[in-house]
Amino acid sequence: MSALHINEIQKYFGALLVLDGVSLDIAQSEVVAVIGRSGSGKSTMLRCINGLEKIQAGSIEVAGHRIGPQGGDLRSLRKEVGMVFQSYNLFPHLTVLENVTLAPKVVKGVGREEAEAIAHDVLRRVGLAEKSGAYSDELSGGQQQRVAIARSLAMQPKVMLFDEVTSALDPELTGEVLKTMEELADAGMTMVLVTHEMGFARQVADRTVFMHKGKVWEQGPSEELFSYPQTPELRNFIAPNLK
Amino acid sequence: MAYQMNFAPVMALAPQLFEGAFNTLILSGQSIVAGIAIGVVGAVGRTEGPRWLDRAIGAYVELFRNTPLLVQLFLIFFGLPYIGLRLSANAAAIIAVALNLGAYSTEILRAGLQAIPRTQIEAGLALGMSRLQVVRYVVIVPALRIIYPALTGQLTLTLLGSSIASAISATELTAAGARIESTTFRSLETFLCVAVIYIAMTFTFRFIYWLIGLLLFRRKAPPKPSLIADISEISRVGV
Amino acid sequence: MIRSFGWESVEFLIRGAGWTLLLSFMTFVIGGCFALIFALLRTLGPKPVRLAIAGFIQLVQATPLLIIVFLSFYGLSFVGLHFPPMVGAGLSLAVYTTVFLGDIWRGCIEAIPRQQWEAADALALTRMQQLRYVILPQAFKISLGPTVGFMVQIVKNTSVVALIGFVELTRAGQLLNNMTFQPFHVFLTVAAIYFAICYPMSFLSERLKGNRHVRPAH
Amino acid sequence: MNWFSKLRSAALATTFAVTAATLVAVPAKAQTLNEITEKGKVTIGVLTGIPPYDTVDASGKTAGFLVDLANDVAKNLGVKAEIVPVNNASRAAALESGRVDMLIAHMTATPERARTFLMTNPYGAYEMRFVARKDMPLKKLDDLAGKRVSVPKGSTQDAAVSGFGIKGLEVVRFDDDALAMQALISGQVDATAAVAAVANDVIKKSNLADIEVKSDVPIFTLYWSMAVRKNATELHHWLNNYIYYSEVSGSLGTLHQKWVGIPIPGGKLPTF
Repeated sequence: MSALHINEIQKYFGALLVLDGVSLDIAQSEVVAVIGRSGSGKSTMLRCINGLEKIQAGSIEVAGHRIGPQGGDLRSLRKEVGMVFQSYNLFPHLTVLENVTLAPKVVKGVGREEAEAIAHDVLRRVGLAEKSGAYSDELSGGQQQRVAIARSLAMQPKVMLFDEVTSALDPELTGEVLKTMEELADAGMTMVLVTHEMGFARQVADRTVFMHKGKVWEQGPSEELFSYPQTPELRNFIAPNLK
Repeated sequence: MAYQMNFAPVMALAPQLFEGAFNTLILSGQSIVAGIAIGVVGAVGRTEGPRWLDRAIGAYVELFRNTPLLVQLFLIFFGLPYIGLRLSANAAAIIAVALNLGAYSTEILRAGLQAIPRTQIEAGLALGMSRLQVVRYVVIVPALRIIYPALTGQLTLTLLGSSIASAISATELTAAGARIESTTFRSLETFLCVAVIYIAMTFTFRFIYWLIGLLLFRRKAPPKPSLIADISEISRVGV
Repeated sequence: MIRSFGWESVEFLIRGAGWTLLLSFMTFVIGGCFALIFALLRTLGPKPVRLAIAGFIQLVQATPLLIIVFLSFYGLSFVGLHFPPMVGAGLSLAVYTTVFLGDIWRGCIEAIPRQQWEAADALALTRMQQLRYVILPQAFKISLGPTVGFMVQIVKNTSVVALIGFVELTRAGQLLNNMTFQPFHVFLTVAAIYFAICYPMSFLSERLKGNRHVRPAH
Repeated sequence: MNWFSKLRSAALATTFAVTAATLVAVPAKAQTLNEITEKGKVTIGVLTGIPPYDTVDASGKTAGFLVDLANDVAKNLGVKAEIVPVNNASRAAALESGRVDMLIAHMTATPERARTFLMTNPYGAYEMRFVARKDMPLKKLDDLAGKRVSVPKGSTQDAAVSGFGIKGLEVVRFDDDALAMQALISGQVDATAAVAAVANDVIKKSNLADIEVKSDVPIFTLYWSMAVRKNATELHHWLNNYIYYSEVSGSLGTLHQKWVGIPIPGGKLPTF
């Protein structure tokens, strides 16, 4: 059974077609990396999956919820689909602990003690157990991004979406975030990650999808895709990255 | 009983209203020129001048921003004669409104000067420009762009605030309205007409500010014509 | 009866200042409630509502306060609503407060980066929950400085209700001057009292601006 | 995180209170004697802030000729008086909008004003005089040529002085009588056209030795009327009757003497 099924979706920004009939099937516990040039539609696709962007045609089924051009039950969908952003988007007026416990308490109605127990657990998993009282402006970028991951994890999602989560980080800080993600992948989380980290995609993702001009241009098991790119566009794209 | 509007008696005296509107423009125009001049001197004095000057200008700014314009007007018009300085009503009104605007514009312009990053100035100096050239080519336009909404908002408030001058002089728009109201007793009609003229003047000015902004900043999207666009400037605006 | 400027006069003015404060407080509370509604509707409401509110704000902001107070105070009477002067004055000033404070608070809400809404959205918070737990607390902190700054404007601007027969500090000063004809003493004292009320607020407003943990979007 | 619900309930409570106040505050405008009697009170707009006609004590309470007169009107109507202070700028609106049932506010009945309101027979009068420095010669109106004269804005003094057609005379208008007088005292104008009783009171109380009321140029005596809304004819009749009776019974004169210190100027009050 697939955890995420994208069926022929189309997305316009005004008159501009940014997703042109994208289809994708992702299995339980599969880790899929999405690569491509900026403007290829990869981030937009990710945002469509949890309804931050509306689609104009096609459908998406994720964790048992369906979205179509008419929308869908986004509320219950998002309870089971976590998302991590490039710019972390921690809530600056809340402490780390409050950031992580907010959604479980408010959305799921979990009691304070239980929510905090969950929070401490996920914070330990991202290696930030000791930072629970800090505010986001007291943390490094890498730490903030790990808190953002913990914040999503606290909702115990079935699928996690990562939108270029290391792009805003200094190179020396990307490692800690990638390590956290790798641990998540090892633990069996279903993950879709839009990334520029080719090495990481190759090493951690089960499958890599190359998007170009709003379409899934080429896809396959990561190792194979990177070693034997079939289309000239993908070859052009990965060539400088391999140096 | 539904109230019967009757604009005819007011319309008969409409020329007085237009004369008043014209005088409002003259009064606020003079105050604006003087007030902005005070603001430029004040802002430069506060940022570039010695510490005592900064303090002195700061005191002036706080005194004028923390008391009502009407009281300032009374003090200047009725109070100053007691220390031998006698002013005509119009002169007192212009001075009071100008000093008030000067206090606010000092702070607005100062905020603009401080908002330009040091690096921009250093980059200009590094290119061999003189300090004056740096100000002329590097600082002014971006600084003005930042404070443009607050500054034009303040100018609008000045135009509207000049209505306070009706308490001592009888030549501007609100005063003309009060006179007509006193003669005809058609109060609602009179003040509705006065309001419409103020609104027309304000909107005309906003349009002019918008055009100037367009020319000055050569952008498709000039600063918002709203009175308060940039929240960091909000508390600097007032009368 | 007061004949010349003395201690009794100061007492008279301080009493007037008391009314100024009470009226300012009332104005702030009534205007603040409507301002919040305006700010929320203008950022989140349906388009016709947003446009209507924006239009109303533009109109009121283009009219001198004196005229606004006059039209709203007597306008209420014209449509058959009669209030005690205190309430009437408070409501008239509240019209002015609503449009300015509404605009300020809208600015504060809009200053919260769009990504904050998105992040909360992605966590499955409802629109109201996003507002309540994520957006408003941040907007509130940003708004503190400008709001206190605007309260200074309210205090100063209550002076226009002298027009509708309400004796607050400025009107008290005028009455006192009518009795004593010592304008320099009278209005200097009036100015000093205003300053004593307003300056601490201005100071606080500046202090509140550099608030921790919240940064407006650029 | 309780503040949100607190805020919501505060907003709700305010809305409720405002609505309630609206509902409570509705019945105010009375047109007929019956309506006034039923309401149990009459709302009267009274001009304040002009000594010696009225005074304000340290607590802000107003008393004076007009206030006493208003209370007497209410007493004769058999109801309670509610006094609403008004000024030159707000008195017409207060009556027109129904905030008050009548005005006792130093208003001269001009034909133009009478198109808007019903004006009663006069209940009092003032002598308008020029007030200036003692060393300024003022024997005839033409002595004012090229001078600056202050008047209360929109008052009958304003209309009169503007209407004299004196060459080069500049009329400077102020919000009220006191500010017009103030302008003379602080030297912004050469003369002011003032109510003689007011000017004399100011000169006496403030010891203004160098200022005097010029008596060689009598301007005129103007009479004050009360005003009611156009369709309140019954009330208008009643007030005329009241004014007639208080004049002949002497109570009006006594009241004037008590506050202003002189009899009502101009002798017998006219009727129209």
